[in-house]
Amino acid sequence: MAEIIAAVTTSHVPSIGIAMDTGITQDPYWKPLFDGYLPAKEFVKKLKPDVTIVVYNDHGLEVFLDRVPTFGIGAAAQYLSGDEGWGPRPIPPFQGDPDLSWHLIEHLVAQEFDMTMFQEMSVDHGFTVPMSVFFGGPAGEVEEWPTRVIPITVNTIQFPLPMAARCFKLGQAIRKAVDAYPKDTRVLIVGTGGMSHQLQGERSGFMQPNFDRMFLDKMVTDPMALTKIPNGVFMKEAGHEGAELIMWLVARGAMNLEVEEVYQHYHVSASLTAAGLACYRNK
Amino acid sequence: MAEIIAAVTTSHVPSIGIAMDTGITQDPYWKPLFDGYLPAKEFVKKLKPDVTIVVYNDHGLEVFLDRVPTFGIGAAAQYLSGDEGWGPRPIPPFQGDPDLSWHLIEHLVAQEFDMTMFQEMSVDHGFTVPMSVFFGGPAGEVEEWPTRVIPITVNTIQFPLPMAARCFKLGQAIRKAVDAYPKDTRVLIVGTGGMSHQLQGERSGFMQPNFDRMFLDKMVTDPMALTKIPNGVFMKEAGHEGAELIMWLVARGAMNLEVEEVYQHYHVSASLTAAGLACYRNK
Amino acid sequence: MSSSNEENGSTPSITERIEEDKRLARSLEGTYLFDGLRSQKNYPLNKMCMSLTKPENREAFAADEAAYCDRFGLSEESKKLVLERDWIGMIRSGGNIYYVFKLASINHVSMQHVGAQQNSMTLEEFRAKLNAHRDQ
Amino acid sequence: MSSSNEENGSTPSITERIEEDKRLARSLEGTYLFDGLRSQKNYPLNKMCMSLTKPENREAFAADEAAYCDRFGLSEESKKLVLERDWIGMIRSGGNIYYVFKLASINHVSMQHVGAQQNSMTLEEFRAKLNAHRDQ
Ligand SMILES: [Fe+3]
Ligand SMILES: [Fe+3]
Repeated sequence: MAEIIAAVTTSHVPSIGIAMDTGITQDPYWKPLFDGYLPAKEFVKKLKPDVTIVVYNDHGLEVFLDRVPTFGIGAAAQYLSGDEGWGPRPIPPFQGDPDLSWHLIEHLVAQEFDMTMFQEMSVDHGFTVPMSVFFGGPAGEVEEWPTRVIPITVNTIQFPLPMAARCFKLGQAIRKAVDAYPKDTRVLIVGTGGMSHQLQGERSGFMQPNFDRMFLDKMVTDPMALTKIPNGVFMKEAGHEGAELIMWLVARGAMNLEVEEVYQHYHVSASLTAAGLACYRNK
Repeated sequence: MAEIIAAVTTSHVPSIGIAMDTGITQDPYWKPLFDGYLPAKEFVKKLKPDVTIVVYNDHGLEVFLDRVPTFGIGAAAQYLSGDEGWGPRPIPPFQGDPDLSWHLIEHLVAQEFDMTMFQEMSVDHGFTVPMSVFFGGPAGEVEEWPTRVIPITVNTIQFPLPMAARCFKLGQAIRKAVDAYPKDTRVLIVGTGGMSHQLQGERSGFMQPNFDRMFLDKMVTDPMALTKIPNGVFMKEAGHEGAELIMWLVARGAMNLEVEEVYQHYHVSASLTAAGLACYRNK
Repeated sequence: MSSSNEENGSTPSITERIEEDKRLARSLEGTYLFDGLRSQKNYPLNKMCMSLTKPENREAFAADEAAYCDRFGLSEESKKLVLERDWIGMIRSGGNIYYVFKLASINHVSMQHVGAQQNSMTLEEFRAKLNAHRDQ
Repeated sequence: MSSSNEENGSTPSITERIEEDKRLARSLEGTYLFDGLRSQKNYPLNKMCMSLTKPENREAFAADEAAYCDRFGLSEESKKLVLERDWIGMIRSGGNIYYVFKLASINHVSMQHVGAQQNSMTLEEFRAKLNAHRDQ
């Protein structure tokens, strides 16, 4: 039987990908961030997941405002790094797992999640940067991905966003679906986005480490409290784009109510974003 | 305050639209069907809805298999009849109601429906044929639509389809959202698709009037029983494409549990499809 | 480790419900459940058919049907089904009736004709079968 | 007639919750809640920016920026904002940062630069503001 073996969460920023792809991760600006990633890489390496479910938001690569899905899920055999305006990242293709994807789709729809099913899909920095962070070599470089992947998208591009509580429940539903998968498959779930940041408007550059640290604490001690935060409050406390933190709650929902935080790293800032990372396993 | 004033439901078939557009509705093959539509037209004419919510399935006009939303909702200012392969139907454009659309989107997402939001959208026979049936002149022809419209799509193109119970709940959520809309807006809801028919495979041409009549009865007397029908059973009893009946349950969910059937018409067959139609108002 | 956040009892029931539903749908003779498996089966055929909703694509298709099919990566077998307008063959190969029907539409071939051919009947026989339901 | 199928009590609470959330989000200074209203506000600008994810479109844009904007139906005012790379002007006019940032990317203008201009700061001042958070 399949099993969710751990959850890992991280911020994502295009420039983290660019730093890895251009080999400047040991520059003074980037070194503290990338050094902080190393224990997480070790943790993930030992886990050896067969499949990694990456819960992220598309930033306008696949999704335009003509058609915005609240929740999407990939069922493709392969996912390529897409062109966000500066060309695709020079990384290997990601291999999908259509069989598990369709199993998840059937089980999520049966649990009353109104998914949009993607059979063709390229992935942006919200997906590729976390993959490099957790599965890349010391500087993020990678020759071949050691895991199959399934992308799950959450709308954070246009309000209304799904509520934090709905995201947590999506995680619970993913957990049930994985538990019901008959193959012996070890699944890692990644929640990516946040932490506090605002890119748009005169408030751009807004960050609030106190809120981020509270969020990191409650991820372990009281995740249900986080599910009660309205999206407007996320925007106030974590910035207009900081509402991406709802993706962490999908990953959290897929775990037991009691988890152990294996590792945590927090760094201000990467570009305009407070960069947080954490690794969890079930208690 | 806004209000859902009635629900009407009908089958849709491309050739019904073609019959109207080519002026052959009084030919012997079509006359019984179109004569049966007249009392429904009268009913709708007296209702004078400001807005008509049309719950239908896209048949591969806007939706390809690369990206299939379980539930979609339009927020456009205008919707045009699309080209399904034989050119767009020669009918006027439909005017949208973006303000009510966004209100519905906000309220449906808040009620944990994971909608896909469409700001550009053309509509196919699943939408245009029912509009002609209910709002057209005696033969379906129309000079100007007397109502604004909001399309809501339900996936019936690729399994898994949303369950009948989920569709009914979507109707309930639409009802709550309309009830909460502050403007004085009279809303008609249309559920379209079915009745029994199968287009694909050696079983094409399958129809089962007994099942359709049971369905028509229970729409009034016991809609909750209909929400318990699994989609595989719909396919067995009503044909692979007969599962479109789940759209009737969205419209039904938007009404009181007790309704009065104002009118019903059932005709076998229009092309390959058993053609049913009904008009309901709240008791 | 394997116990879920919520009551665990519902997991098997959802699985059973899904499996029972698929088993039933797949057991229907002359029916090709269009689920994820089938949706992957002949994706290029469906994509080619979908493209025919644009007039310029219909023109390109009419100008050289085989070459147009090649552009979408159809297998030789699928291309033959298209060129021969073998409707039941296309459905069996993974075609979705809604996309495949666009191919019929561009030649103004009716759904009744497509239905008759899938049933290996003449149009008259198929229409008689449809009308027979009036007695039910 | 107006009573709902389910308990009616939750209707006002959902409405209140939504309205309170929007009121809060709209009250944030220097923040432009990207909701349905704003999504309709400058749709052509966002659509033009979205198109820049394709290299051939970036070339066409570079060849004649104004003509390219016209193809997407941008207003004269929006076109001016694009030609002048007026980031805060684009956001105010209804631009979504994720699409607008693609316009920055094609010239390798960093998000920090875009942020500085939105704050009417030099890049150095803006970086100092970002780094100040390290003390928190
Ligand atoms: Fe992001
Ligand atoms: Fe239909």
